[in-house]
Amino acid sequence: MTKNITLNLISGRTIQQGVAIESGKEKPSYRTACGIIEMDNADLKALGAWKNTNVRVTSDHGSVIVKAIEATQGPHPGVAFIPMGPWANSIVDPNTYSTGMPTFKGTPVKIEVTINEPILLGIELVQIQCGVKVG
Amino acid sequence: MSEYIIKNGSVFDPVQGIKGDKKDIAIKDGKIADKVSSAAKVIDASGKTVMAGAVEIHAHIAGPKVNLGRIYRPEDKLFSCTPTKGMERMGGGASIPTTFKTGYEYAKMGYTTAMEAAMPPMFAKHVHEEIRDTPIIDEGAFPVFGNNWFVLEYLKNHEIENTAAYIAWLLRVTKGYAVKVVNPGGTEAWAWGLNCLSVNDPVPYFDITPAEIVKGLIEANEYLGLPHSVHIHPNNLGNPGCYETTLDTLRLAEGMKAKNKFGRESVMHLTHTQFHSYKGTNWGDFESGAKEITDYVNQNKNITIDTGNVTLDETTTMTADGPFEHHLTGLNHLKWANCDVELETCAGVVPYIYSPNISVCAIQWAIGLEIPLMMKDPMRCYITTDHPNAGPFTRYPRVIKWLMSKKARDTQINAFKHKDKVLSQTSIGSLDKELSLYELAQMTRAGPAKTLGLGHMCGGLKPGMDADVAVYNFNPDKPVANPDDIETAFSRCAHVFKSGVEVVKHGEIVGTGHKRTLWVNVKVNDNPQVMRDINEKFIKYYSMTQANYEALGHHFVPNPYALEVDATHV
Amino acid sequence: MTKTITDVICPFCGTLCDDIEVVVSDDGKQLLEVYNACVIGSEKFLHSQAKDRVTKPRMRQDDGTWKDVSYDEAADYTAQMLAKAKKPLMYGWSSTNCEAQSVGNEIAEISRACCDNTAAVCHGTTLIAVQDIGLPTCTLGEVKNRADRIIFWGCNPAHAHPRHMSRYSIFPRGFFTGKGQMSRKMIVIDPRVTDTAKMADVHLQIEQGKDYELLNALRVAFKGEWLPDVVAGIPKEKIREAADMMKSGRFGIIFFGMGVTQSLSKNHNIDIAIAVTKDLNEYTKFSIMPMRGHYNVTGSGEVFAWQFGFPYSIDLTRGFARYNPGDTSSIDLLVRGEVDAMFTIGSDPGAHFPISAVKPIANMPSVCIDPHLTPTSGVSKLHVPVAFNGVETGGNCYRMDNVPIDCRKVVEPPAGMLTDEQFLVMVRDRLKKLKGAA
Amino acid sequence: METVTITMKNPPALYLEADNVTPDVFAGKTAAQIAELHVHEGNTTSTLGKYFEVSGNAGATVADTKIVVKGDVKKVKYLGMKMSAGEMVIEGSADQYVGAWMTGGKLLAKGNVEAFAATAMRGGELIVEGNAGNYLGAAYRGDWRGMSSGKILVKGNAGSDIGMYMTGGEIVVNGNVDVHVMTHAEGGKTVIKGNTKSKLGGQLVDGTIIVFGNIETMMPGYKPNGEVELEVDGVKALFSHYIGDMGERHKKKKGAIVYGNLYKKI
Repeated sequence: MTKNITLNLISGRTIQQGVAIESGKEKPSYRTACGIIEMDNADLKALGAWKNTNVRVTSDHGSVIVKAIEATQGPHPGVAFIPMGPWANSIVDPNTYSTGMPTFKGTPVKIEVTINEPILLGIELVQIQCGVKVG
Repeated sequence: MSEYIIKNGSVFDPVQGIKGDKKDIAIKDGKIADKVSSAAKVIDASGKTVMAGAVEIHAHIAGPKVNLGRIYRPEDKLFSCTPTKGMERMGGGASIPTTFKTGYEYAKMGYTTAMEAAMPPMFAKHVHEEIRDTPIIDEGAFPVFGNNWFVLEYLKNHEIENTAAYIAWLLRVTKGYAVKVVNPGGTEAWAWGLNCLSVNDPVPYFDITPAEIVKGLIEANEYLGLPHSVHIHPNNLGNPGCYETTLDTLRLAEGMKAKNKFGRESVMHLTHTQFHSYKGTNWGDFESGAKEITDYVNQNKNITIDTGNVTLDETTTMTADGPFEHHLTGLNHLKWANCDVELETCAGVVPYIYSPNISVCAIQWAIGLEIPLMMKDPMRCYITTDHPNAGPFTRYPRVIKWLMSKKARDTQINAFKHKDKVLSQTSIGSLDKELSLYELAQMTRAGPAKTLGLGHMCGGLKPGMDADVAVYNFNPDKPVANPDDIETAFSRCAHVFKSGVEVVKHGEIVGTGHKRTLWVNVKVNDNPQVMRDINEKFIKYYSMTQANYEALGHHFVPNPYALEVDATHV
Repeated sequence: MTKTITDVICPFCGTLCDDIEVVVSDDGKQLLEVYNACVIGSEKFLHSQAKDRVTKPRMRQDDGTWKDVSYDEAADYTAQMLAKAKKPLMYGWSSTNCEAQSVGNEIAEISRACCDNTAAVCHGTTLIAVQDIGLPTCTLGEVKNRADRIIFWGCNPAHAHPRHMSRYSIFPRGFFTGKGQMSRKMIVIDPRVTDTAKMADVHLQIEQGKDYELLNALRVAFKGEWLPDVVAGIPKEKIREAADMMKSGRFGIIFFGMGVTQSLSKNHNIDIAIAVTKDLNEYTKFSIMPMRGHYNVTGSGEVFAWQFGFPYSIDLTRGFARYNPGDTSSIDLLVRGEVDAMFTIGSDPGAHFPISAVKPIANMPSVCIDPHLTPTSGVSKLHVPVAFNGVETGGNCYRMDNVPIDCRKVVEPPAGMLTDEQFLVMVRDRLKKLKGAA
Repeated sequence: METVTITMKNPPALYLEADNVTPDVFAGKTAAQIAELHVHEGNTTSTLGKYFEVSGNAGATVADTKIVVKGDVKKVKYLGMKMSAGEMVIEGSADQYVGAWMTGGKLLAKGNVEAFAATAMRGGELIVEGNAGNYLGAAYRGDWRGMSSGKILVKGNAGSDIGMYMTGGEIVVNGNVDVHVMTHAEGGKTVIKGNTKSKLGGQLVDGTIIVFGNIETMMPGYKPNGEVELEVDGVKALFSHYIGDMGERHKKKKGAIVYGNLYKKI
């Protein structure tokens, strides 16, 4: 059985995300900025993952491949961070509690190492999940 | 443009002294004319009342605090939104209607000009965007000056010329209409959580008093010769005993004379007088000070007032008197919004329910009616609800009913839970006066137009004036069977013309007219010091650049009408 | 020769910096350099110059390829889609100007659509809270001139509003704050040690999702009442210390962001933060301000409010305006299957909605009006590229503190490209004909 | 009492707004007249009869009218909205706003109801045999006048934000509830027989919350105040008593501060 770890996922802005969305969401730089998960060193260790390893992040709401990197704004053991974007939104809790606002912060996720699975580009990630043919 | 002739109506026009005579009113090229050709469309007004379009001198109908009211009160619109209908866009809102509804409602009641009473200069673009989206009625907006850092610094040293140059600059960049003063000094004090409750309370840091601010602004206003006088909401609004502060404020105008080419005679306009006419020391012994205030105003011809009538509705209070709104939320515990505006002003918003079952509210209602009934010169007293503070402007027909019918007032008094208290704390029960239609026309047309410096344009039916005309389904020759008929008649006009265009027919919107934004363009001598001060304040203290401050262009003021003032003579 | 344009407004975030300088070519067609902007703002200006930019409307084909169409054809498709739909959703509006928003509202009114802006996934819950309890706030210049207590709650301006701290909140020297940063105490509440938190005098590293409890504890601390030993992971002594620090200032402000609007309790987090602010006004002067994201999301709320009476999540289907997030809000409408056509402008729900709210978009008639290629354009049937607002066209916008600032046009758009407003006017006029309106 | 039965025969493609389905609107009408009443699907308006089979005539008065709603009405909103008297039975599950703004009468939903049921209820009785959604018995957005009177019984679970801005009346939930109970309330009582999560009684000015099961996280504004024996719904038990919200304003009665009360069964 693959080793996995359960963390509390939050998403949010980063300056790299801001630059990337303005330079083009079709570009690999968007993936570099947002197709990542920031994890605390202790959690990386517990998972047995090296820095910059591809991982699968799974919640009750979906699953996505991103690159695990060391927390840039830590320490925050128990908390994982994916910059806002389609990667995070593949797995966040859409429950709005009838307020209109999904629960973008505070989704329990399971993380497991998947070194060989590719991280998709932003637009194709959404297209594939929506069943739209990638042009 | 179409010609019209409104035939056989009972005409009430204080400008020409017409008191209900059967007269024909001719409309040509957007103006009232002596005569029109035989091609003119005939409007039969027999058995109807004809007046000039009404002029609203003080209402909060456009801008940031009004919209904050809309944003934060969805419940004000619950089950009250109306669909697109004919020419009308969707509308909604009871105490703070949407811009479209605001324009339609005013027009349907025969109003053709309205003044937004408090424009935060930094938000001028917002005010103008809303004015643009308020159909039909001509509108102007009063920028607030009473807590502005430039004004405080200049007037600390009594620099009238510099104050005047700054006023001229600000009116130009904000496309403003007049000098508005709200709780002078008190709103700046509120930026530190403090207030100025008397005209002599020092303003923190600025080393000036409200009295000095008000006097200095009147001097600067007359130095420039602006169309409107200084328009003031004094310190200490809404507190028992506040009438003394009001009298202190009114006395600041003593000996001052109006200087302008617009025919205005007053130097100070006291707004929503009802809120400033309270005697007593607390809410328990609260009583009317309407007699004291109107006695003073009756004797001093350089002062005009508006009423601020309480309409006994659930409404939304909003004012640049920030500390007052904070005080109010402490009393009724309803949601409190406040916005302090850098270097300039502040605004607060709190919902309020004027319940007929609460004695204070009922007394406020009585005071609002005592004031116009006690005023000897209707040309110096104008009907307002300080919309939406004392009630929504859509209640004007009801206020008119109360003013025109003692019977209607008595019916309301008898319906109060604390009727005895109303009768003991006010003199409303002993006032028999019933307003005539001529007096109504003075209080809602000729009077406010004159005080706004618009007497040459609107508020009357003299040939050459703008063809703003309202025809009411009200026959002055017949006795009023039921006072409610007055309210019905003034709620929905038979016809309304705005600048010669028919905008309302049988109570429905049939045209959107030729809406204008009124503003005052003052030429002053070059004043390098003031220009340098403005430049410095933007560099050091404003959060936006000077180049981005001005409300410029078609988007904000698509159809401007500037009243030109030349103050370079001095 | 090049030309320098000053006082340019940055169309990225709600900070709406208006001191940008842009160097353009003599013919006004090329944007060469950008000064004073943050790295994101610079990128926004410079990316408009990208050579690979899409300049023509395109229809997505079944095989995933795109076919260029004219603006006329695009407007026809859009108008017909809106005319046919029983309940179209018109979403976005936050990255366009108030002029375009106004035309959009006319379209929504004629087609009886649901209209919503990006507050839906940003500060919509703030608006709900403001509706419940009010909002004591101020303009950003007040903060610069007076504030000596700055609280950043669940926001990270170092990343999301990069020039906020230097222009308004932490560093500037104002009228009563001559010592700049030295005059101010900074408190940050965040579950991570963010780059903003690293600068703070006090950082409360709160347990995620427990903001409501911590804010409640602060209110209790103001009153000196009993507190449990630890609240939201913070010891009570530290809570009392923070409470005292807030009370002891002369002018304080709480800035808050999506850390609270999007976490459990949502509107209630803001509601009680506003209650905290209201409480503090019994001791000193305090304000609170949402860190609005898109540069004109605030403007969209303003225009909606004065035209329809509500700031977002408006349902016009019955011919009059209704509002109730949870029912009329975009995410709920999409996830619940309430709408049958999707019109997106000036935003990217494809990237910023949970995937379960994006999937329905791909399965209904859809139009995406956006200068960029985005996940939304990628799943929409029609993509209409337009000029960059704030770069290639001007127009009024509202800063996070509701201050209106008129954006500037600095360069010409590529030949033949329309602005949002121009395209919307085409759609509106067609729709009027289809619906037989005047 | 006369009974009108409406049975869904053509479910809507989107959602249906049926605010005319109330005893108030039906009263005095024949089945044929009722079938002509308006319903709305998106921006289209059509008749009740297009979607429902209508049988039986209404009573002469509202109080004499009973409505039975049959078939799949999971995508029908506003059933029983603003009803003031009479009776209504929804045989299955319904969408949002069931009994919203109701002022009287008896409304029974045998299945589940979605969010905003009994919004700003002023009287009458709502019984939900299944689960209720969020904002049960809560105020409309921006309004400080929530449920003021009447009774709500949910036999299953309820969602978040129940009883927000409640000022009176009673809500009983036999199952569990989600976050936020009686936020901002100034009166009224909520009884939860199952478990609760967190944020109970936040910003509560006055009112009573009684919990039989767990409270995952207690609000820090609730101060322990000993133990009391209470009788709730005929069950006598020992409860821990808390007063709060200590951070919120409270009214005074005879000089003493009146706090809200939270009881948790021991």
